Amino acid sequence: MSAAAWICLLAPLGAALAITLAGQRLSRRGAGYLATASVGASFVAAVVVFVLLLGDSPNNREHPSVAWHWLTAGSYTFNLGILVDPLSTYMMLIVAGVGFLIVAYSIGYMDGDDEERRYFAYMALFVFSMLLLVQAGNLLILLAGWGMVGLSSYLLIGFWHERPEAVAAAKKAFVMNAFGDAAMALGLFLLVQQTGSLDFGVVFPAAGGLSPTVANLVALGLLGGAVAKSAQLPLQTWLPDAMEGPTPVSALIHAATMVTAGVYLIVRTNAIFEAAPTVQEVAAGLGAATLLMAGLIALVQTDIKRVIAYSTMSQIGYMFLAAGIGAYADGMFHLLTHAFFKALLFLAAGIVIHALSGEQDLRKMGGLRHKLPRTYWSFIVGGLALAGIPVFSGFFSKDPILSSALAQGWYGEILWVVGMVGCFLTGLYTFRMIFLAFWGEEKDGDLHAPEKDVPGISMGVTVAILTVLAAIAGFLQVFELWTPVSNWLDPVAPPLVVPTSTQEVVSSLVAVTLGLGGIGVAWWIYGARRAEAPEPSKLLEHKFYFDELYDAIFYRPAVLLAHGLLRFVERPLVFGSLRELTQGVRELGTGVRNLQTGLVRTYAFAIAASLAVVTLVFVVVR
Amino acid sequence: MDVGNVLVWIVWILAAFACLGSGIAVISFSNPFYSALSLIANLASLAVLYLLLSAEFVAAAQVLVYAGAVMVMFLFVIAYLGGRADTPWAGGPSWQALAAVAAAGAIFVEVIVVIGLKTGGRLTHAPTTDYFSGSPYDIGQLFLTDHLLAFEITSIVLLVAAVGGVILGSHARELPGAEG
Amino acid sequence: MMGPNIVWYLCVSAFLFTTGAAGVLIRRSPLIILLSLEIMLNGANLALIAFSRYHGTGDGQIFALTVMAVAAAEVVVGLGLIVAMARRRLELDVDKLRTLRG
Amino acid sequence: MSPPISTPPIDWFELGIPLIPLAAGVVCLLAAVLAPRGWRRPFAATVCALGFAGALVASAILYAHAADAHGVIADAVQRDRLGALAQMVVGGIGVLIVAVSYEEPMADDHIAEYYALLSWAGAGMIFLVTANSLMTLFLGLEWFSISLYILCAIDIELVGSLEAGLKYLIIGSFGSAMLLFGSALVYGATGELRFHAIADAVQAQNLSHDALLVAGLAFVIGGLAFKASAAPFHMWTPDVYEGAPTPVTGFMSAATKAVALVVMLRVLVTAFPQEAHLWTVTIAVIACCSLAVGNLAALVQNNVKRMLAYSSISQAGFMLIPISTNSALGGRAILYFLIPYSAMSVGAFGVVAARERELNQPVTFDNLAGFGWERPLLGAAMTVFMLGFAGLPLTGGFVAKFYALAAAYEHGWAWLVIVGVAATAVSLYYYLGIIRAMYMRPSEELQLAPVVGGSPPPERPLQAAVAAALVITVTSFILVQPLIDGARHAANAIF
Amino acid sequence: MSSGWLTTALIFLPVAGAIVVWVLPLKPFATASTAVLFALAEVALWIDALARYDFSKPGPQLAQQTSWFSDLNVSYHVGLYGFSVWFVGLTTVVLAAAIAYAFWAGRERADAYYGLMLLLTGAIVGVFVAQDLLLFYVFWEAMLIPLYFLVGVWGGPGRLRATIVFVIYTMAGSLLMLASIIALGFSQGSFDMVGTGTNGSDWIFLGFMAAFVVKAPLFPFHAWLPEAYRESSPEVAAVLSGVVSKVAAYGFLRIAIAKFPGPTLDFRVAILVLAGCGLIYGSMLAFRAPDVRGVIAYSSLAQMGLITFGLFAINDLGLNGSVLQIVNHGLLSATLFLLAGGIERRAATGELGRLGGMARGRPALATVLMVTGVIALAVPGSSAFAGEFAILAGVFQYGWGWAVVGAIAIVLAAMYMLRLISAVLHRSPGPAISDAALDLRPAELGILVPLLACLLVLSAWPAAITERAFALRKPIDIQSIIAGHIPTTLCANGLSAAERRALIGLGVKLVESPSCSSQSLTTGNLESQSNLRSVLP
Repeated sequence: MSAAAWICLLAPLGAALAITLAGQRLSRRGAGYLATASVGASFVAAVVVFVLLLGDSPNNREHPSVAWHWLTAGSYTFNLGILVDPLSTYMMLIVAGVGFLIVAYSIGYMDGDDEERRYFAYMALFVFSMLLLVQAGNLLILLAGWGMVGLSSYLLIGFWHERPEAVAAAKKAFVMNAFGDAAMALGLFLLVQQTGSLDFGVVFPAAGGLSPTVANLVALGLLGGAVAKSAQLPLQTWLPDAMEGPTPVSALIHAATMVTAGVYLIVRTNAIFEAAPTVQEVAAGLGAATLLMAGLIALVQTDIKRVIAYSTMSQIGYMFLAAGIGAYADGMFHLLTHAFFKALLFLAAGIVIHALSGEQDLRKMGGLRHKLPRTYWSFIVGGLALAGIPVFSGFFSKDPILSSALAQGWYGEILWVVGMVGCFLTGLYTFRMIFLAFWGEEKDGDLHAPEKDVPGISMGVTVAILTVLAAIAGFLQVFELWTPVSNWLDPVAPPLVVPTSTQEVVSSLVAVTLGLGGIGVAWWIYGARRAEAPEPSKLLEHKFYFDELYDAIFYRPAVLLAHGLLRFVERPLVFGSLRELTQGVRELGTGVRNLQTGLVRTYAFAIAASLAVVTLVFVVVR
Repeated sequence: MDVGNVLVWIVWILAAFACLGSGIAVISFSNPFYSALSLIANLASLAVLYLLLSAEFVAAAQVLVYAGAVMVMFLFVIAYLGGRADTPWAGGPSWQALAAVAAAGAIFVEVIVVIGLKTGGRLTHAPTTDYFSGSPYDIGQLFLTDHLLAFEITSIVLLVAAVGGVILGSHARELPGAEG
Repeated sequence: MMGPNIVWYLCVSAFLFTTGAAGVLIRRSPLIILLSLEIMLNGANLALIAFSRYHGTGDGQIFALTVMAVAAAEVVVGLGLIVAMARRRLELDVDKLRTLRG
Repeated sequence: MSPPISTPPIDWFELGIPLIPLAAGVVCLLAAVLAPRGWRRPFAATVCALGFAGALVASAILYAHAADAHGVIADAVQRDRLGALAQMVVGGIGVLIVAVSYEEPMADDHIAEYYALLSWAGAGMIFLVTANSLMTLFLGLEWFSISLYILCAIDIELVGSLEAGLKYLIIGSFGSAMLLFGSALVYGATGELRFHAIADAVQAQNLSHDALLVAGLAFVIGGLAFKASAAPFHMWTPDVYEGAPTPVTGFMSAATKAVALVVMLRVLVTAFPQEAHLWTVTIAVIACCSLAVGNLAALVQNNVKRMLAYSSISQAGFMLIPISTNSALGGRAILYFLIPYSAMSVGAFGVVAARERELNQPVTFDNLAGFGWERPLLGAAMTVFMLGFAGLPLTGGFVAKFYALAAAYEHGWAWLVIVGVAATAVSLYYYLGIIRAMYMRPSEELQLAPVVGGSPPPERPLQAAVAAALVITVTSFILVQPLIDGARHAANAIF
Repeated sequence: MSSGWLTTALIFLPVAGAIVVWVLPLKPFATASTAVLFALAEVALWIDALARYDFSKPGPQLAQQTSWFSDLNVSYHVGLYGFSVWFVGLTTVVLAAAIAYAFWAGRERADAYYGLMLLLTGAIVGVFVAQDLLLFYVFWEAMLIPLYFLVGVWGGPGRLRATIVFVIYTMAGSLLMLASIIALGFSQGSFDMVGTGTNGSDWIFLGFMAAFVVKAPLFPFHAWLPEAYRESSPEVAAVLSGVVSKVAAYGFLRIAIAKFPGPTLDFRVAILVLAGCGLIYGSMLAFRAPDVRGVIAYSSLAQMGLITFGLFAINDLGLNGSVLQIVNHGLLSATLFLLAGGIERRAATGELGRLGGMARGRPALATVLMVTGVIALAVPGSSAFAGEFAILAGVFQYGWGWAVVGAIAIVLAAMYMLRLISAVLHRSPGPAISDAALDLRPAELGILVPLLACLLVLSAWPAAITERAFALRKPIDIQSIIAGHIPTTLCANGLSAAERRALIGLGVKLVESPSCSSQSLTTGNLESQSNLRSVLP
C-alpha cells in the first residue's frame, strides 16, 4: 500500500525531472503526454491505495511509511515520511484526479506555446508538491510540500514572464505565502519546543496536553499559514492577481487544489485546533467574512476569470467556516465538489478565452451561447452547482455546512446568516457572469470560427467529464441519508457538531431560495435587461482597499527603511567610521613627519631634551 | 689651612674660570677662528685642572695631543676654508635657540642636583690618600695590563679615522678637475 | 696638598659638557659644532679624571686618554667631510643641509 | 728599576674573531694601493666576504666551545654564547651585504677602501658585542661608528651622501658624548668600568638608589637607544638611511641595530640588574614611542628607502619589547628576532638597490609599478620580506613577533601586547602598500621607463644574496626549534 | 592515531600543486589544467577522508601531532572533528569549482593566479583542521595573503582600495586574536586546542571574537564586504563569501563556544543582537542593492547573521542547523557568484536596471539561476530551508523573539531573491542584453551543475550532514558536543545561583544531595572535571 502511495507521490516528480533534463530532446507534445501520463499514474496509484485502504477496518486505516531521516539534530529527528490514511487518500484522489483532467486539458490549451515543456514540467512539479503536502507524515514535510506548492504556483503564475504584471502577480503570491509559511514555521517551532517532535502520531495525541496559551499560539501559526495559502482574510489579495497565469493553472492550483490546502491543514490538525477553540472560531469567522467580502467584490468584477477567482475565495470561505465549526467532513465534501464545479467553470472560461483569442473582459463579451453552445451549457451546470441549486453538487455539499453552523449556538447563527447572504450573492454574481458572457447581443470582437467551440479533444473531453461530475458528484453524500464521505473521514476528524434534521431542512430551504433569488435578480438585471445595472461602488471596485492598505503599511515602509539604512547607516556609519579612522591615522603620520625638519639641531635637541626628561624621572623615582 | 692649600685654591679658581669662560667663548664667537683659539685656551686650562687632580700624564697628553696636534689641524682647515662667520642664535625654527638653551640648562641643573644629592653621601669626605698617581709609569703599566685591549682598539680607531680622512680628502682632491 | 673638593671639579665638568651641548644645539657652522663636540668630550674627560682621583683608581685616566684619541679620530673624519663639502661648493651651514627631511 | 710588567693572558681565539675582518680590511686597503684598477673590485669584495665568512665560522665554533661564560683579556671582553651568536649574525649580514654591494655603481678608485671600511665596521661590531666594560663599549661603538660615518659619505656622487655623512657624524658624536658622560657618572658612582664589577659594587655598597648611578644609567640608555635608532633618539635615522648608499643602509639597518640591541641587553642585564625597576619601564616606553613614531611616519612616505628607515625604527621598537621584560624568555625572543630581521632588512634593501640601479634614481612607491612581474625572484622575495616585517605567518617575522609579545605577556604587560598588536595593524598599510605597488599597478603607470634598455642586468651576486635572505626568512619560520635553542643558550649566558 | 597523514595531505597537496604550477614553465592552458587536476585530487582526497571518518566516535580523528617549538608547547597538531569534515569538504568543492571557472573564464598571468588559488585552498583547509592555537592563527593569516593578491591583481577597477580595506580590516581583527591566543596559551600552559579544557576570561574571549565578527562579518563590522565582493573576480568572490566567511563561523563554534563557555553565555545576547541586526539589515540592503553582486553580498551578510543565530542558540537544533546551513550557504553563494560572473560576461554589467529577459531562449541559465535562487530563499523543502528551520527552532528555544526576527528575515529573503531572479530573467530584455548573449555553455554547466547537484542531494537528505556533525546525541553539553567528552554531572552544593545558571546553560546536570562536595563529579573525564571551575562566571 505504501509502495503505491510512494509511486503516487513520485511519479509526477519523475516526469518533471525528465522533462527538465530532456530539454529539446523531448517534443512539446511528448512533454504534455508525459506529464499527463505521470499524473494519471498517480491517480491510478491513489485509487489502488484507496481500494486497499477500504480493505482495512475503519479504525486502523493509518499506515505511516518512512523513507529516511530527513533532518536530525541531536535528540530531534524529522523523518521524510508519508502517512496513508482516509484523509490523505481522499485528497490524493482529488488532487491526482482533477490534476489529471486539467493537465490533459492543458495539452490542448497550451498547444502552440513555445515554452510548453516548461509548462508541463511546472505542472508535474506542482502535482508532486501538492501530493507531498497531502501525504506528508509530519508537519515539517507538510510544510515542505506547503512551500513547494507555493513555489510551483509562483512559477506558473509567472509562466508568461515577459508580462510585467504576470511577474508582479507571481512575486506577490509568493511573498504573501511566505508570510503564511513564516507564521506556520513559528507555530511549528513552538510545537517542537513543547513536544520535541512534529510527527502527527506524536503531536496530535500530545495536543490535548498543551497549555491553552501554547495551543492557541500553535493553532494561530497554522491558521496563518492556512489563510495565506487559501487566500482568506487578511492574506487574500494575491489570488485575483494570480489569474495572470494560464487558465488551466487557475483551474488546478487556484481553484481545485492548492488554495484548498488551508482547509486540509485545519482538518488534518483538528486535534490542535480543538485544543485551541478560540482560534478555531476565529478561523470560522475569517471564512465567513471572506465569503461575504469575496461575494460582494465578485459582483463588480469585469474580468471573467477574476469573477471565478473571487467565487473561489468565497467558496473556500464556506469550507473554512465548516472546518472552523468542526464540520470537517462537510468541509472536505464541499472541497471535493467545489474542485469539480470550479475546475469546470475555469476550464469552460478557458475555452471562452481561447475562443476570443485571449479576451477576458466580460463587457466585451455577449451572445456567446450561439457560438459556444456546449461551453454555455457546461457553464450553466457549473453555475448552478456553484449557486447550490438542488440536484447539482454544490447543493449537497454547501447546505450541510450551513445547517451545522445553525447547530453551533449564537456564534454559529451569525455565521449562518452570513453564509446565507453568501448564497444569495453567489447566485447573483455567477449568473451575472453567465448572462453577460452568453446572453445579450453579440459583440463583433475578433471571434474565432465556431468550430473552435470544442477546441481539441483534450479540452472538450475533460470539460465534458467535469460537467458530468459537477452535476452528479453531489450524490456522494446526501445529508444523513447516505454518508460515505463522512464515514470515510470521521475516524480521522470526528465532527464536533451534528445538525438536527430540522436545522437541515430550514437552512436548505432558505439557501435554495436565496440562491434562486440571486439568479433571479441577475436575470432581471443582466439577462432580461429589465433594470439598469447599478453603478458599482468604488469600495468594491478597489476590493475594500486591501491592496492599497498593504502597500501602505508593509511595502512602502520596507522600501523606505531600506533606503534609510543605506543613506543613514551604511554610508555614514559603517563606511564613514572607517574612512574617518584611516584619515585620522594619516594625519597623525603627517604630523610626525613634519617633526622631521631635516635640521641637525632639531635632532640633537630631541636627544638632549628626552635625555633630560629620562634623567629627571630616574632621579625623582630612583 | 696652609699656604699650599690657598695657592692650590687660587690656581684652581683661575683655571676653572678660564675654562668656563673659554668654553662660552667657543660657542659664542661668530668667527670659527676665534672659537678655535678659545678652545685651545679651554684645553690648556683643563690641563691645569688635570694637574691639580694629579693626572700629570693626562695633562701633558692634553697639551700635546689636543692643543698641539688636533687644534693645529683645526686651525689649518679653518684657514684653508677661510673663516666664514655665522651669527649664533640665528636660523632654524624660532623656538630652536630657546629650546636648545632650555634643554642644555635642564641637563646642567640635573647633573648639579645629582652631584648635590651625592654630597650628602661619600663624595665630600676626603679622597683616599693612596690615590693612583697619574705618572707615565703607572699609566703605561695600566695600558699594558688591565687596559691592554683598550689601548689596541684606540689605535685601530685612529687607523680607521686616518683612512677615512684620506678617502674624504681625496674626494675633495679629485673634484676641481671635471673628471678625477 | 688638599685643594678644592671633587664636587667643584664635577660642577665645572658638568658646565663644560652642557656648554658644548648648547653649542651643538645653537650653532650652524659645522666647524664650530665640531668644536662644541670637543668641549663635550672634554667635560666628560674632566669628570672621569676627577672620579679617578676620587676613587684612587687609574681607570678614569686611561679612559680619558682613549677618549682623547677617539676625539681626534672624530675630528679627522669631521674635518674631512667639511673639506669635501667645501670642495663641492656646499655652504658650510648645517641648516642648509635639508635635502633629506620629512 | 721597576718590576717587569706582566701582560694579561690573551685569548686569541676570542680576540681572533674581530681580527679576521680587520685583517681582511687591511688586505683590501693594500689592494687599493697595489692591485690594478680592474682587479680591485673583485679582489677586495672577495677578501671582504671571506673576512666576514671567516668571522661567521669562527664565531660558530666559539659558540660551540663557549658553554661557560667568562671574561677574557683582563675582563675587557666577555667570552660567551651571547656574543658569539651576535657575531654570527653580523658575519652573515656582512657576507650578504658584500654580495649586495658588488654591482653598486661607485667610482672604481675607492672601491677597495669601501670594502676595507665595510670589513672594519663589521669588525668593530663583532668586537663590540663582546665588550665587557664601559671603556671597551665606548671604543667599540666609536670604532664602527667612525667607519660608518665614512661609508655613508663615501659615494661622493650620490646626492645627499655627504649630507648624510655629516649629519650622522654630528648626531653620532653627540650621542656618544652622552654615552661617555653617562659612563663617567656610573664610574663615579661605583668606581668600576667592568659590567659585573659595577653590578657587584652596587650590590656591595647598596647603591641601587644612588642618584649619580641612575643619572649615568639614563645617559647610557640614551646613548645605546640612539644607536638602535629608537624613538625619541631616532631622528637621524631616516635622513642617514636615505642619503647613504643603499648597501650601506642595509648594513646599518641590519647590523647596527642588531649589535646595539645585543649590547643594550648585555649592559642593562649584567651591569644594572638592581636598576631593573627603572630601565624595564623606560625601555618599554621607548619601545612604544618607536612603534608609534616609526609606523605613523612610514604611513606617509613615498620614498621606499625612507619608508624602510621608518619601518626599521618601528622594528627597533618591537625588538625593545622583549628587552624591556628583563627575562630569559625576553632574551630568547630578541636573539631569535635578530635572525629573521637581519635577513629581511638586508634582503629588502638589496631589492631596493637592484631597482635603483635599474632606474638609476631613488626608488619610490610609484616607480616600483610592475617590478614584481618584471623580476619574479626579487618581487617574490620583496613580498616575503614585507610580509615578514608585518609579522605575517610563513616568515620568521611572525614567530619573532609572537615571541616578543609572548615575553611581554609573560612579564605581565598585557598593555604592551596590545600596543604591539595595534602598531602591527597600522604597519600593514605600508608593508602591503609595497606589494601593491609592485604587483597591482600596471607598469604603464610608471612615470619613466627603466633607463637600462632591454633586460635588466643579471646581478647574480645580488640575486644570490636576496635569495639567501629569502631562504633564511622562510626557514626561520619552519625550523623554529633549533634557532630557539640557540637563542636560549645564548640568553642563558646572562640570565 | 594512524592515517593522520591524510589530514596533512589535505593541507599540503594544494600547496604542492601551487609550487608545481609556479616552478614548472607551463603554457597557460597546461597550468590551468594542472591546477584543476590538483583541485579535483583534493576533492578526491576529502572523499577518502570522509570514507575513513567514524562519525560515531568523539574527539579529533585522522589526527597528527609533532612538536613545532617546545619551549612554549606549540606543535603542528592537525585533526578532524565531525563538523570539520564538512567545512573541509565545502572548501575543497567550492575551490575546485572556482578554479575550474577561472580556467573557463581565462585569467592572465596564469601561473601566479592558479598557484595562489591552490595556496588559498591549502590555507583554508589548514584553518579547519588545525588543532593548535598558533597553527590555527598561522593558517588564518596565511589565508589572507593569497586573497590579497587575488583580489588586488585580478580584481575590478576599484580593486586597490577594496583589497587594502579588506585585508587591513580583517587583519586588525585577527591581530587582536593573536593577543588572545598568547594569553590563552600561557593561561593553559600549552597552545594545544584539544584536551586543554575551557577558559573563563571575558577579555581573551573578546579578542577572539574581534577576529571572528570582522571575518564573518557581523553587522557593524562589514565595511569591507560590499567592495571586496564587488571588485574581486567572480570565482574569488565565490570563495570569499562561500568559504572564507565560514572560517569565522568555524571559529565561533570551535573556539568561542567550545573553549569559552562561560564568556559565551555572558555575551550571548549581545552577539545574538548583532546577528539579528545583520540578518534584517543585510536583507534590507540586499533588497535595494542596485546590482547582482550587491544582492548576493548583502544576502550573505544576512546569512552569516542567521548562522551565528544558530551557533549561539547553543543547543542541538541550533548547532546542527548552523553546520548544515554553513554548507548550504557556502555552495549557494558560490553558485550565485559564479552565475553572476556568467551574467556579467554576457551583459558586461551587473546592474539590475540594465538586465532582464534573459530567460527567453536561455533555458539552461534560467533553470540554473531559478533553482539556485529558490533554494537560496529557503523555499520549504530545500536544504537551506532545513538549515534555517533547525536554526530558528533552536534559537526559538532560547527566546521566541529571536525566531520571530528570523521569520521576518525569511520573508525578506523571498523578496530580495525574487527581485534578483526576475530582474535578471523576466520581463522584456534589458538594454544590456543582446540576443547574441548565449545560454550557459557546457563548460559553465559542467561547473555549476555539480554544485547544484550537491544542493539538491542535500535538499533530499539534509540529515546526511546533521547526523554526522557532532559526536554525541544527547542533551547539549558544550564541551561534549565539540570535543565529544562525556557530559559532566556536578554536585550543586555551595554553588551560587549565577554559577548554577551558567552550568545549566552548559547542560551540566546539577545534583542536589548532601553527600557530595561541590568539587566531586560523579561522571565525566578528568579534564572536564578539572576545567569545570574555570567555566563558572
